Amino acid sequence: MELSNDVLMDMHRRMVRIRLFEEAAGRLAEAAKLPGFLHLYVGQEAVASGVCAALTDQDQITSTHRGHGHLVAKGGEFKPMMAELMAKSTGYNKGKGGSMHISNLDVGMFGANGIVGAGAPIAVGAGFANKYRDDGNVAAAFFGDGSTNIGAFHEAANMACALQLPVLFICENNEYGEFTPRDKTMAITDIVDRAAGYGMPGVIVDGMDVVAIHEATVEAKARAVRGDGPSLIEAKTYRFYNHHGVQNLGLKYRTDDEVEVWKQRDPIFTFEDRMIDANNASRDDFDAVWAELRADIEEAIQFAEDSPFPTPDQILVDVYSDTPSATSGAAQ
Amino acid sequence: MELSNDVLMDMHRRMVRIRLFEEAAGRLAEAAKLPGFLHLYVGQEAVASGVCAALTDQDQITSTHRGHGHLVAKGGEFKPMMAELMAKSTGYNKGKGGSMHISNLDVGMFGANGIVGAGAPIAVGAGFANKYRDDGNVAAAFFGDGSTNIGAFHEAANMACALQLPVLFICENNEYGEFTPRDKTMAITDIVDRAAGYGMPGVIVDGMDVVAIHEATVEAKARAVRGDGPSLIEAKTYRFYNHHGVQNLGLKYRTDDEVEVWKQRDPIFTFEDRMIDANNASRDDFDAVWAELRADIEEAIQFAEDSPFPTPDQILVDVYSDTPSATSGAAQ
Amino acid sequence: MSRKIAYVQAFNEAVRQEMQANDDVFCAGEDIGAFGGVFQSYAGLQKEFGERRVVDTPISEQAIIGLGVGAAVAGLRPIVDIMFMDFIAVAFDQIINQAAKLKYMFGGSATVPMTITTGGGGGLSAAAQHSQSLEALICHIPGLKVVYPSNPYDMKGLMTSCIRENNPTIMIKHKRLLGMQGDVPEEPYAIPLGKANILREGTDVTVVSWAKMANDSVDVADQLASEGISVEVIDPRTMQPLDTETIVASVKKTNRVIVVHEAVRFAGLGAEVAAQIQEEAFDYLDAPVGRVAAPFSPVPFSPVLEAHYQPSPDRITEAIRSVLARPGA
Amino acid sequence: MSRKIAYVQAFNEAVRQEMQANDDVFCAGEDIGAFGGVFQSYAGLQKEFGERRVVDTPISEQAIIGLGVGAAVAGLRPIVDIMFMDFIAVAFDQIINQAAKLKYMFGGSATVPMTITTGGGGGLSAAAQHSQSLEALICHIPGLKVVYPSNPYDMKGLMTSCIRENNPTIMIKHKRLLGMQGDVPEEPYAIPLGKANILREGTDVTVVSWAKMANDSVDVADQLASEGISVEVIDPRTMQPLDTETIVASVKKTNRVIVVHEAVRFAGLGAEVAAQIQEEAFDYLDAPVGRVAAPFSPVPFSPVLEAHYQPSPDRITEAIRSVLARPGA
Ligand SMILES: Cc1ncc(C[n+]2csc(CCOP(=O)(O)OP(=O)(O)O)c2C)c(N)n1
Ligand SMILES: Cc1ncc(C[n+]2csc(CCOP(=O)(O)OP(=O)(O)O)c2C)c(N)n1
Ligand SMILES: [Mg+2]
Ligand SMILES: [Mg+2]
Repeated sequence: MELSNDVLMDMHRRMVRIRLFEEAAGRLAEAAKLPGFLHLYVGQEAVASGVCAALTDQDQITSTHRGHGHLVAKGGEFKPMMAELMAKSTGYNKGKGGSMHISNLDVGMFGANGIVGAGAPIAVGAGFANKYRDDGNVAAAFFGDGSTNIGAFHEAANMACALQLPVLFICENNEYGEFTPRDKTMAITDIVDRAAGYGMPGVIVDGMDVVAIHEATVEAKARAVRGDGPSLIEAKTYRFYNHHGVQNLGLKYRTDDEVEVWKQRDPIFTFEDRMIDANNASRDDFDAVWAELRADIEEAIQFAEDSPFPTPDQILVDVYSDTPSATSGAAQ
Repeated sequence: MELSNDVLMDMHRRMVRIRLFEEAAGRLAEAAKLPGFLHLYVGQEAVASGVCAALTDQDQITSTHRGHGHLVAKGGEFKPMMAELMAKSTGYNKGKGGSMHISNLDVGMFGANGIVGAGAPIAVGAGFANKYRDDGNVAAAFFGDGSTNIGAFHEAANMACALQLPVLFICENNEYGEFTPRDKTMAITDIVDRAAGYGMPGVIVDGMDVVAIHEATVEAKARAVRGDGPSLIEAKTYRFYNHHGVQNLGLKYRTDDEVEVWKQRDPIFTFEDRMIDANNASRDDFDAVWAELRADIEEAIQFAEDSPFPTPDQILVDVYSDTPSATSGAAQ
Repeated sequence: MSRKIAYVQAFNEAVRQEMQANDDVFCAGEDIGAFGGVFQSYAGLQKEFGERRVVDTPISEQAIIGLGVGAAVAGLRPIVDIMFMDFIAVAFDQIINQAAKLKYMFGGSATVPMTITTGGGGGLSAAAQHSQSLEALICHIPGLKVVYPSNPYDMKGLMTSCIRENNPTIMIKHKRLLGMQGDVPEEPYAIPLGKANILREGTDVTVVSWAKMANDSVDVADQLASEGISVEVIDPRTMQPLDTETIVASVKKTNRVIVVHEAVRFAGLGAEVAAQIQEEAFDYLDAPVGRVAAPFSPVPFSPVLEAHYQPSPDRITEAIRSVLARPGA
Repeated sequence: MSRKIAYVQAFNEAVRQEMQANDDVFCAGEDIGAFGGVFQSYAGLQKEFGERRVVDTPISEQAIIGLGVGAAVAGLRPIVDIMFMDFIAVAFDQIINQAAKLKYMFGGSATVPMTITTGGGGGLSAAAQHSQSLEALICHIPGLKVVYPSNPYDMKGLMTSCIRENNPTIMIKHKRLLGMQGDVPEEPYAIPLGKANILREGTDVTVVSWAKMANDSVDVADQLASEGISVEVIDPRTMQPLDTETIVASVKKTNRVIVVHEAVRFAGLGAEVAAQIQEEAFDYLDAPVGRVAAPFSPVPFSPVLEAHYQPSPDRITEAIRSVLARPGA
């Protein structure tokens, strides 16, 4: 597959946007400016970027607790995202969802999810709608290695295959579920070994290589659009920060060496090097991208900080589609 | 593997006991003498018999909605079983469980189960206890093809493999889940394709051949006892009667031809023929077994019919281990 | 035009008519396609609408609900079936943490117009895992609406409303009412969710009851009428949101009330009804709000036990007499 | 000997001491081994007891509970952990249809001596799926016992009882109390399940409340004491079975009562408490049983919203004043 420079630079931009958003979120969390839990995507940028560059706004994705990266990659804007993390009313979710539920339907992002595995069945539903309307769209479910041990993943994978739905299963295998290494929780090494049990093709890709991920996604999408059903893509990747937050809090569950080895394979820097080596772009080109996006982030932080918190009268709004005025039993 | 005549005749006896029990239950149900639902095991006798002949009373099994066959094979007695089906106080479950929950811990039978897939995680727990006590026992989970689509099965299979527990996964693939054929609900033909996804060996056996099933079980048990973890055995089999009850109620979801072809492969009659052909037993030997067990069944039916129903004062008994005398809020 | 049809046919007709009216409506569930569902609720629909719109699914309740959630957010109007109400437990996360909360968590940007259908209630000797009345659990979850009709007319009108509703609703069919006959108009009609129905007017005591128990309560009321006791029977029909207004108005008139339901008493919906009544009509009550419900045990298999387990007309009568026995204010 | 330790340490100590005393006791759950659990509830236990007895599991809540059920029936005494209470939904079938009912369905022949531990409650801006108080759901299920301690002393004694109990129990740790310090004896001790604790005696009004809200209610009571209002605060500690006797005795003394809990009001446990009080102390009540609870919405993320969502000392105070405002009998 020959990718144009536009596509390559677009994927780079997505990765840098994620990196900058996540680093900023990490800093803000450490400054106690972000309430709640924060699961950073740093290190895994190539996966969301490579996948989402193959999708349109009409294609849907579902995500996980580690969801900002996916939303940024799908086209989410910094301002309403940062505002959401800061629990402001200008956030995508009006401050009601936060990091673990961040979503934006305009770009087809069906939500981060606080329940491991729960996004996959929802992606199956979106994929069902696509097939039902025969509109050529596909739904992609992002999920971690650990989540493939939960029932919802299994049911979703099987149902998508049984109904031959246009669904892409994207496993981000970062070798840990929270603080527990993969080999404690499964007897296999490659998640892709599960694909045959559902009757779909499975492929392992280098999760630090945005191009490899993109190519695999393009192929899987073509297959889905043809009506040949789902595929499983396993991206071998790594998160550079802690399970949640930034620091490991002194509780070591992986060695510094291991982290260091993976950091050497930083998906953004290695991509830039390859592009420069191949004379597809210059250092200056990349510096310009970083500079531009850094300014965007600063602006977004400012926007979020300046935004108001939601007011208490919003608590009962949007529970139901037509918020019940006063079902006497229900209202407080 | 060379099986002794004792083992062969023992397995035959288990099969005939199941057949007679189930046929009797079917007749009683049609005569409206059995309340509730009834899922008959007729046609699948070789599976439970071949497996359970490889197990001891200390080995545990979990079962499904189609559970009498498993309990008979594990050594359940006709009288308390028939009494349970008739909802009598002399039943194994004192009339509180019935067909769908029939159980007997003395022979290691951890219960039929009304929830598809729910038995497998419980078998994992029993297997855990075996390993914990290092007592050399194994736990076997019986389940249908359809149940491998539910999350609980997946979690159980993975956990047993991750913890390397002495658990046998016995899939009875009868090609239907209720009234829906397998190919509507999964894109694979062989359930055994799922084994690799958990990291355990899987083997397909002829589910109408008690010897083949037995041999596979002996091997899987040896592996489990050695500490090498679980195995999946897929028995290709068929149920001769309807999903529940006996008749198809005019709602055809499989052809008469298909049923007929499978009936030609009746696990008991083909076994008897082979035994006679090999001069391991005579027609008379088998006739004697049938006659003896027929008498047992009649006796059991009589016992059940003569038994009293539980009395209403039993409703609140055995909800808790020490039935609360009068927690004012809880008692009715 | 009205004619007599069964409760389950009323359900079926509501689904069929809404499917005819709107291509966005589809059904999915176990055995609902060629077979029409184990209760025949979906009979004939796959024949009429094809496999695209009436989908047989794997035994995967979590994915069945997820299918509904995802398709609903994507713009369809799914009807997804969970065979027995007891099995909602298998899909409970998708129901209470996903379907119910998604709109709110998204700050209102999504709508989840899906209907979950299921069979509830006991009386079939179906034992502990196929007989439960779990409505209290789902009524405790903000974001869901819960409907439990007591007769064919309400069934059709309420099911129609569920399908048209822009929120996740759970339609519970009582298994013992499937064959109940009643007058049902042929043309489509909707009964608004959240409006109770006064099944029988009376002045001495109010009975709040739903599904099969509502019918049993009416029978008891008829019985007691011959003794000169006038019983008002209110069927909330929708359990969430609950039409407290109608209930409280009745209690203010009768000053005495009992709640009757099949679920166990402890933390059952009767508790909420009782709590609200005493909050809103404290000064009108001449006796404590009575509750008739199941004892605190799983549903026993033996029909002999189950007959005593379920609230019987005798126990309803007794409870009515007991609240009447108290001297008035 | 007593010393001050934290609520989470009291939990940990109970587990450790029971594990020391009985080899049948083991623990299993996500990240509880090497890491000690996300709340550090299981800190140090794997180091002391090894991987055989403190087991890291896959992210498989159904199998985690099933592991407990099967091992318990096979004779062990499992402690199985569900990280956040919201996740009980994922394993709900194993909890309510298997663990809870198995003994009964088996006609009493099995015992299921297992403890499910989990973290409940809000106040951490953890949003809709990590903040819920779902005790009403599990208290509605016969066969389960449910415990929700409000302080370190109760935590140790109740957790010890849970482990020794021959029925499936659910021990809820309130996430906002984990660091709460209190006097806790070093030696093992058991507090019987089903016995309420009178946290503060009073004569004018009774407050029934548990977990974090029990502490907040005591604070409010202290506050009101300065105004000459005497508030009795009762912490049931065990939610199932509920010690109605102690509650009713108090209400018969004070004639006024409110229930305070973090869960949403509708079909929350406060409804059951209110229903029982009006049943058993009808003639003693000078005011309707008041309820202070969360509004009917999912838990909002924004701390600004959550602060108003959770019952505040102000709202508790207001509710007390409101039941006191009614003229006495
Ligand atoms: C049902 C459920 N169980 C447990 C958790 C707690 N939890 C949150 S993230 C996580 C680990 C997920 O691992 P993985 O799927 O590999 O994703 P990663 O964090 O590595 O991106 C766990 C156990 C949860 N949120 N939901
Ligand atoms: C969770 C759940 N979903 C659905 C059912 C209804 N049901 C009972 S048996 C059955 C089919 C099971 O198929 P399979 O596992 O192949 O077993 P078989 O009946 O063929 O022996 C279904 C769907 C159930 N009991 N539990
Ligand atoms: Mg991971
Ligand atoms: Mg089958």
